[in-house]
Amino acid sequence: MTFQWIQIPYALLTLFIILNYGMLMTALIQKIGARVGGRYGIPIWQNYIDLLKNIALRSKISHGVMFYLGPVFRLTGGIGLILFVPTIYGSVMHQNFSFAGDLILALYFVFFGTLGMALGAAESGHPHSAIGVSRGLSQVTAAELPLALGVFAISLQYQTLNITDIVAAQQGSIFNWTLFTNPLATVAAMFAFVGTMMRAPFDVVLAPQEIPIGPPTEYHSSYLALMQTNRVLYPIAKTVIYMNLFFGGATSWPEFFVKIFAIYMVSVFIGVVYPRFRVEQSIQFFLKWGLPVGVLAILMV
Amino acid sequence: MLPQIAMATGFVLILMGLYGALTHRNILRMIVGFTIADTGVNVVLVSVGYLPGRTAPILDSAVPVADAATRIIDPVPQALVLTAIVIGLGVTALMLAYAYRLFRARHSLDISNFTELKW
Amino acid sequence: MTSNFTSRAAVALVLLLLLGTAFWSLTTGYSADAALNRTAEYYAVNTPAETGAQNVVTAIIVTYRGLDTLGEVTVLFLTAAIVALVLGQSKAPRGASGSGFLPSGELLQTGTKMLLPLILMFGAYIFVNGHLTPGGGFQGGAVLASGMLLLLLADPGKRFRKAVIHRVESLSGLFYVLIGLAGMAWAGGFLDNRILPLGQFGQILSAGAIPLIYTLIGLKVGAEFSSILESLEETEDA
Amino acid sequence: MVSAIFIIAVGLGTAFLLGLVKSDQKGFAFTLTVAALAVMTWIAYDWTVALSRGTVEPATILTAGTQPPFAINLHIGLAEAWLLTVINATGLLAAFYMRAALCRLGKGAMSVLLVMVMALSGLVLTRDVFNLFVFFELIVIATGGLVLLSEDARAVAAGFKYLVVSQIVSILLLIGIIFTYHANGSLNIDDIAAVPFGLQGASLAMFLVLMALVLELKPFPANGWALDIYESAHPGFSAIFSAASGTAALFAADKLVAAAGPAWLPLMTVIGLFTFLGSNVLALKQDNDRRLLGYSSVAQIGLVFAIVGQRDILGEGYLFVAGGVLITHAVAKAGLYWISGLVPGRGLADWAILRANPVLVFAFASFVAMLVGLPPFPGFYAKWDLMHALAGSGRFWIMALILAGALVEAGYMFRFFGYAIKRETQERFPGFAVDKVAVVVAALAAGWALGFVWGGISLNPNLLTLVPVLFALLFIVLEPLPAWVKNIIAIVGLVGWFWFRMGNYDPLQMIFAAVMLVGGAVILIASFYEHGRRIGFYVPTMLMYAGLALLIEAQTSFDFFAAWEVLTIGSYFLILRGRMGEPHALSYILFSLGGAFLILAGFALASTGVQPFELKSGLSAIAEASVPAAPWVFALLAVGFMTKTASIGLHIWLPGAHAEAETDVSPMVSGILLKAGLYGLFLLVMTMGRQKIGSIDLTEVLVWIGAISALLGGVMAIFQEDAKRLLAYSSISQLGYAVFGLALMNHVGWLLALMFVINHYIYKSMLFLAVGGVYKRTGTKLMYKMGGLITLMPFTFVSVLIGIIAMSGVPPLSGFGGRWLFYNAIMASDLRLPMVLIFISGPIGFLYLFRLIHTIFFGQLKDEHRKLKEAPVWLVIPQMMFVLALLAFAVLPGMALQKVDAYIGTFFGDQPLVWSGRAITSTYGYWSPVAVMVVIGVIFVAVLLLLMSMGLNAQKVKQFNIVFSAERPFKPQTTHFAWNFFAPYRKAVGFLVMPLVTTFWGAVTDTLHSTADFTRRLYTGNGQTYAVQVLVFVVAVYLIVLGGAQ
Amino acid sequence: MIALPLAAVIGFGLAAIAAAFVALVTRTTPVAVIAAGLVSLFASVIFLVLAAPDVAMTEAAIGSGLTTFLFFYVMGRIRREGGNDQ
Repeated sequence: MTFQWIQIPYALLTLFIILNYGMLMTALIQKIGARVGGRYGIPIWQNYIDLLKNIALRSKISHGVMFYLGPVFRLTGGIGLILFVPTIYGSVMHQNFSFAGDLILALYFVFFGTLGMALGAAESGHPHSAIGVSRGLSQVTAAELPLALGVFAISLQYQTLNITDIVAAQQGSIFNWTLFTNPLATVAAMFAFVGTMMRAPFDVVLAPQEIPIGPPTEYHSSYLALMQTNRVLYPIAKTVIYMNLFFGGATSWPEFFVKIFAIYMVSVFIGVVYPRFRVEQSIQFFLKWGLPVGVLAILMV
Repeated sequence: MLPQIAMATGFVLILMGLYGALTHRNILRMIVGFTIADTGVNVVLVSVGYLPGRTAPILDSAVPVADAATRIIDPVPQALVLTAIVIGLGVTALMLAYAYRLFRARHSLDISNFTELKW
Repeated sequence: MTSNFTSRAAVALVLLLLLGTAFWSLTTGYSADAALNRTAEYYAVNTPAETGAQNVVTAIIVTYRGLDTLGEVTVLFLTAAIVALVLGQSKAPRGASGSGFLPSGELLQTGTKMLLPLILMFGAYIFVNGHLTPGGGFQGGAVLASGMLLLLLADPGKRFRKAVIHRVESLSGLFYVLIGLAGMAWAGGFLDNRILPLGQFGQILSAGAIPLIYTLIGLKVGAEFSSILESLEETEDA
Repeated sequence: MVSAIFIIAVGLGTAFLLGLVKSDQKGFAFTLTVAALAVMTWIAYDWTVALSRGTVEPATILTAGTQPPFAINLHIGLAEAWLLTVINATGLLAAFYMRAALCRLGKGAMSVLLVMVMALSGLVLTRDVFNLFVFFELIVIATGGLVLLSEDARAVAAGFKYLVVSQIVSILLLIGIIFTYHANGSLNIDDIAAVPFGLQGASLAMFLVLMALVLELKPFPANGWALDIYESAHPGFSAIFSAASGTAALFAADKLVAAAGPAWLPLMTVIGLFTFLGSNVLALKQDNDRRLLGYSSVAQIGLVFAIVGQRDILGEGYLFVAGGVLITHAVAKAGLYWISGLVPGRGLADWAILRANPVLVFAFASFVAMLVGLPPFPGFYAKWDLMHALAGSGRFWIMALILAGALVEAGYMFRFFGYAIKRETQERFPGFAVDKVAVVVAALAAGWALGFVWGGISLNPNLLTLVPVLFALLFIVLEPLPAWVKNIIAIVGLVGWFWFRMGNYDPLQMIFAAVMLVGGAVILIASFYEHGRRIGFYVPTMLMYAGLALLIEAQTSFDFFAAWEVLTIGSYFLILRGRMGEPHALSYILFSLGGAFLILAGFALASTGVQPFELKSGLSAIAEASVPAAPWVFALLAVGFMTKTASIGLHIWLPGAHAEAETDVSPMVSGILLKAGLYGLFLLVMTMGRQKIGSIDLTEVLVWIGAISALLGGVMAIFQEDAKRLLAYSSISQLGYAVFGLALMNHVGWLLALMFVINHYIYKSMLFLAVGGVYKRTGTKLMYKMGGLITLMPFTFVSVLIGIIAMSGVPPLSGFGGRWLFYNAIMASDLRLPMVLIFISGPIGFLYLFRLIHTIFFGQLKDEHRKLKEAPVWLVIPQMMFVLALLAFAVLPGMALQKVDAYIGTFFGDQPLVWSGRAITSTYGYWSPVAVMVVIGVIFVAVLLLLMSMGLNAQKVKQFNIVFSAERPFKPQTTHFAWNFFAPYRKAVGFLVMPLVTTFWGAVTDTLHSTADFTRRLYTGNGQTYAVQVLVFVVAVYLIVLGGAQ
Repeated sequence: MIALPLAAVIGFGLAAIAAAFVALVTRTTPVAVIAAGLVSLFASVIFLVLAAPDVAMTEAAIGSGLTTFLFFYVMGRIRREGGNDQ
């Protein structure tokens, strides 16, 4: 796998598709949520409107260089994550830049955006940003743990760290999915998935009620636009990884859309069912439930 | 038999002297104890050199030179004891001088009063 | 007596009893030799020829084990020096002198004057004859010192002898060492008495340097004892 | 040659001669005394030189012209000559030192001194057992006299107690002598030796003789009298009492032990060890300097006596070993007592006054090093040989006890030294008497000279001829120069040595050498910020680097161990320089020495008596031969090395040591020093591979230790408020990773460890320098007191930023390479559970690093910091170099690692990584650093351009321009969220940081201390009690021997 | 029949021990000192019996003579300075 220039337009195409899909899907999910709650909800293109509106805003302040770069880090993280992971199995077009690194690269690159965002928010000097970051980091470190174990388990299972190879191994039948060949690893990973999607019960980090001015609201106008873009890209980028590792990947765009939607809905459902955790509760939750499952997954391989 | 009895006497003196030195709190009495013990040591030493039925190691008319090896007792312990006696006196004198100094320091001769240095 | 004392006594008693068992085994295990051991036999056989001394003990003390004796003399020297140091640092109060247990009376003073020369001569006799008869430098020295003692008892105020004593003390010691070294130069080794002719066995002037050494020892010992006694006697006004 | 008897004759003759000198001619008397002592010393020295060179044969000196045993004879051989030199030189120097006191007391005191020295010489020379007694009594009496030189009124009581005990001793000795004579027919020691005594029958006589001599050695616990003398006597005399008397008494005992026969050796060993351990433990509780030194003296003599007990196995090396310890002790202890005479107060902290004179501090340090047996002093070589001999004969318990005792001794001696360097004293500086200082300096010079001589005699290389060590010592001479000049010389030296030796390094050595030497030079650039002369910095620093340089090139076990000790010493003094460094330096040196002792034990065990062995082949040989000891060797060495890598359990020294160190020292001790342990572990696993004790694979234990260190180090780092402590704990964690990688025992694991060597050096040095710079400016290390410094200290910020990205393993910087290798390594390993811990610790690293950057550079700027400037330029320059290095290493890891990779392949016979172009492919995955960097760079730039295209019109506002709970806050202090930053984490996993390890080690030291405090009540100060103790000792030993013999 | 030397040794030995006992138990120091001197004196007789005239002389002169005097001198000084040497 080496680099060819043609991969750049291909990658951009992937990016374009996912961006639009993300815009629509997140709006759709919001709308579903509203409908379930008996409200009408936003229009399906609402995200586009928000984005354009924010880009168009002219008033803009900066607290400093890192503040300015925060959203850039954030979005780079999201885009990079998408591009380091092959999107559609078997498609030459949508292998993206996965030649640059394997599963490990993807897993660690997750932190790139988080770190940048945290740094940017920190420079705003607002104590609530700091509190948010502190909570977020605390929680995410615990939440990522089962994922790491799950990933390790399946890497052992498939004896590779190459995502494409892992997907390849799951082809043929639905029962070849990791979900069925290694349910423990999948469960463990799903703990992490739920925990890092910033949805209830693990959304105290954003804490819309308790802390009215968290990192997202300190940012505004085009900063916010970048972050919004990331907010639709990033969850999908992550879900792609889960899809590839545990749910057989996708061989075509329709399969991709369906699987992503389905996996994404898992976190939505859980968020509806459970009340919110405090941060230390969620840490303990992951250590108490996620960790043992992960450990079992490793030992069972 | 003779040397054993002398020796036993010496040992008893040593033990008695030591007992005095270890139990009397008066410094002078401790020193007395040591002199008794020293005397006991000397008795033991001399008794070791004694060979029954022989005479003092002086080769005068009574002991012809040629017979010396069969007639005299072992002279070596005697020589040692002479030295030991003098040394004992030296140490005793020194201890007495110390006793006086200690007395001057505290107007007491009780050994248990001189325990500033400890632990 | 306090209970502390009695407990100490008990401990001491037990200890000494244990020590006593060790001594007991030494005593019961002891059997006198039937013959002289080789060291003693050597002395018995060779003393006359090698040292010319009649008194084997003297021969041993002055020559064979001369280094011991030198050390022994040094012990006295040290003691005298230290006693002087100890008492020199803490002089007795003025006016208080004498042993304090014997009154110095007329009788004593007169007696001393008469006895002193005799005592000194007796002492000298003992150490000069050390190689022939029992006795020697130490005993003679002690006798000399007893003369000194008498003198002190009789007249505690007298001080003039101090310098003499010290000179005798030093010179006799020094000569002793020098004779020892002379033995290295002119005879078989340190403190060898054969730097002087052995002479006629049994005579006063025989046995090489033994009489000389014993004389020095006698003087030295006498001086040291006297010095110690004098230091004890000394008072603030000295 | 002048006959040795002239030592006696001159001493005695002069003593007598002094009587003729007039009492008021004190100056003349003193001159005479000194002249006599000088002549005596010269005679002894002359013999020593001649005998050492072999130009004369050992001589027997007859007295009375008669052959032994019929007359007393003396003997002078090499041992005697050495000891005579020590004794007489001590006497000579002590005379100078005590000049005032001697003149005050007059010629009598001078005679006593002369006789004392003479008698000590006689004790050494004589071969006659009764003559021995005579000299003993002379010594006793002379001691009784010299004690009076003290101005301390309590000395009189001490002297009396001494006399009481001596009386008992001489009674025992005389009885013993006479019965020995009876049994043997001779008083000559050689004759007695010809017919060895068993432990039975006639042995009681010999027992008494030996016990008397042993009692003169002040065996624990029958030694209260000796300590009272040490405490109260004139320090000049204490020097004699310790250095000369102890030495002579020991030699006397040795003579008779040799004569008594081998059956007695175990008893002597036990008594010696008991004394060594007991006295050292008791010394822990001493707060009087002289008494402490007294305990140490007693202990050291005990040690030598224990060595005497090993003479059956030491063979030809006996004199080298016993003499090495004995003479070193004599010099050091004399020196210390002489120093104590310069110190006006008697508390340990009063020695702080020495700081007024760097020479004295150097002397103090040297003496402590001598006592503890550190290189380059004779004790070091002796210790080495001794341990090998013990190991060769299977006397492991003795090894263990000696090392334990030595560690305790190191504990209180270094604590003492730490007090002197760091504490304040109430005493006013008195000005040091030049002549007394000169005496101390003479002892100092003697100590170093002895080191040189012993190194020369040793089978092993002489440390004082090794270029790096000499280079380090050169800085002693250079001390008067300004710091910057010395700094240049130091940097040139480091780089030059590296350049010079580069050709000899294999790839592994190359990596370590680059990090340690070149890396060291880079850190030294930061040292330019210091002004003045910076006395006492460069010697230890360069000593540490010398040790490191030697460590890398060590060929034999000895080279390695010596280098290890050298670097330990250097780094100790370096750490001690830190502001609050005292307790941490102490725990550092204790753990390090403990580790060093384990290494020594390991080497000794591995050598099976033949030493030194070629390090690599030797260790592989015993591993291949499956020698039963092999796993134990592995375990000992591994634990030893892990004291330096500060693996969990052995880590408690590290946080304080690193945090309190000076700004440029922290990176040295963290970035560089820790790697020494890693290097050791590398050698260990490379040569010995997997070792098993029972069914436990030791490398698996190491994996666990590494993993736990990585986790707990990280967790503890999270909760630190002190920035440097945070970094320090992070080092524990990072080194845990490295140990883990190493212990995985596969190719990638080792590569991982090596990568950590490089990475950790770079980012930890950088971060420490950055934080140090901030500390310089803000005056605090507490992060919550900082905040918002990003605009004021932009360069520092950049280096911290790059540092934390690199360290947390976020792509694209080099830390990710480590993580990638890590996954590949664990994939190849069978162990699974420890991985879990490592997984947890990964993100945790992210937490504390974020906290570091956040609370220092972000958030609200404090009012008092508004005018801060960027860190000093000399601190920034190396940081920027590190930034560049990190970026370069991120792009081109192959540069450094490819060769090493091939090298490691030779061990495993595999080549799991394929280096094609700029991509690395493993069995499991692949990684293309350049591609990653380019992709991320392009995306980043694109997004940035996008943002900028949406308007460059952002209005710059102050950080404080925020709204907070619908109010504008008015104080930045209340608005900086920094303290207890990860509160939720503490609530959730705080139980992990319970200080169990600290509690454990605390309990160990507390137990020792309370034992000491309880036991020392034995020494009631009552002379009679002491006498009873002496008898109890004799009787107890008698009963034990009796029991043992039946 | 007990030989004369043996009887002498036993007799003087017992005497010495008795004197030593006195020295230990007496309440007054001077008595103790004198008793110790007696011990020496008896010992010197034993030496004579044991064919050691040199030793006997020395013990008599030094052990029982000089030593006793030394004691008395020191005791004298102490007493004069107000001490109670008992």
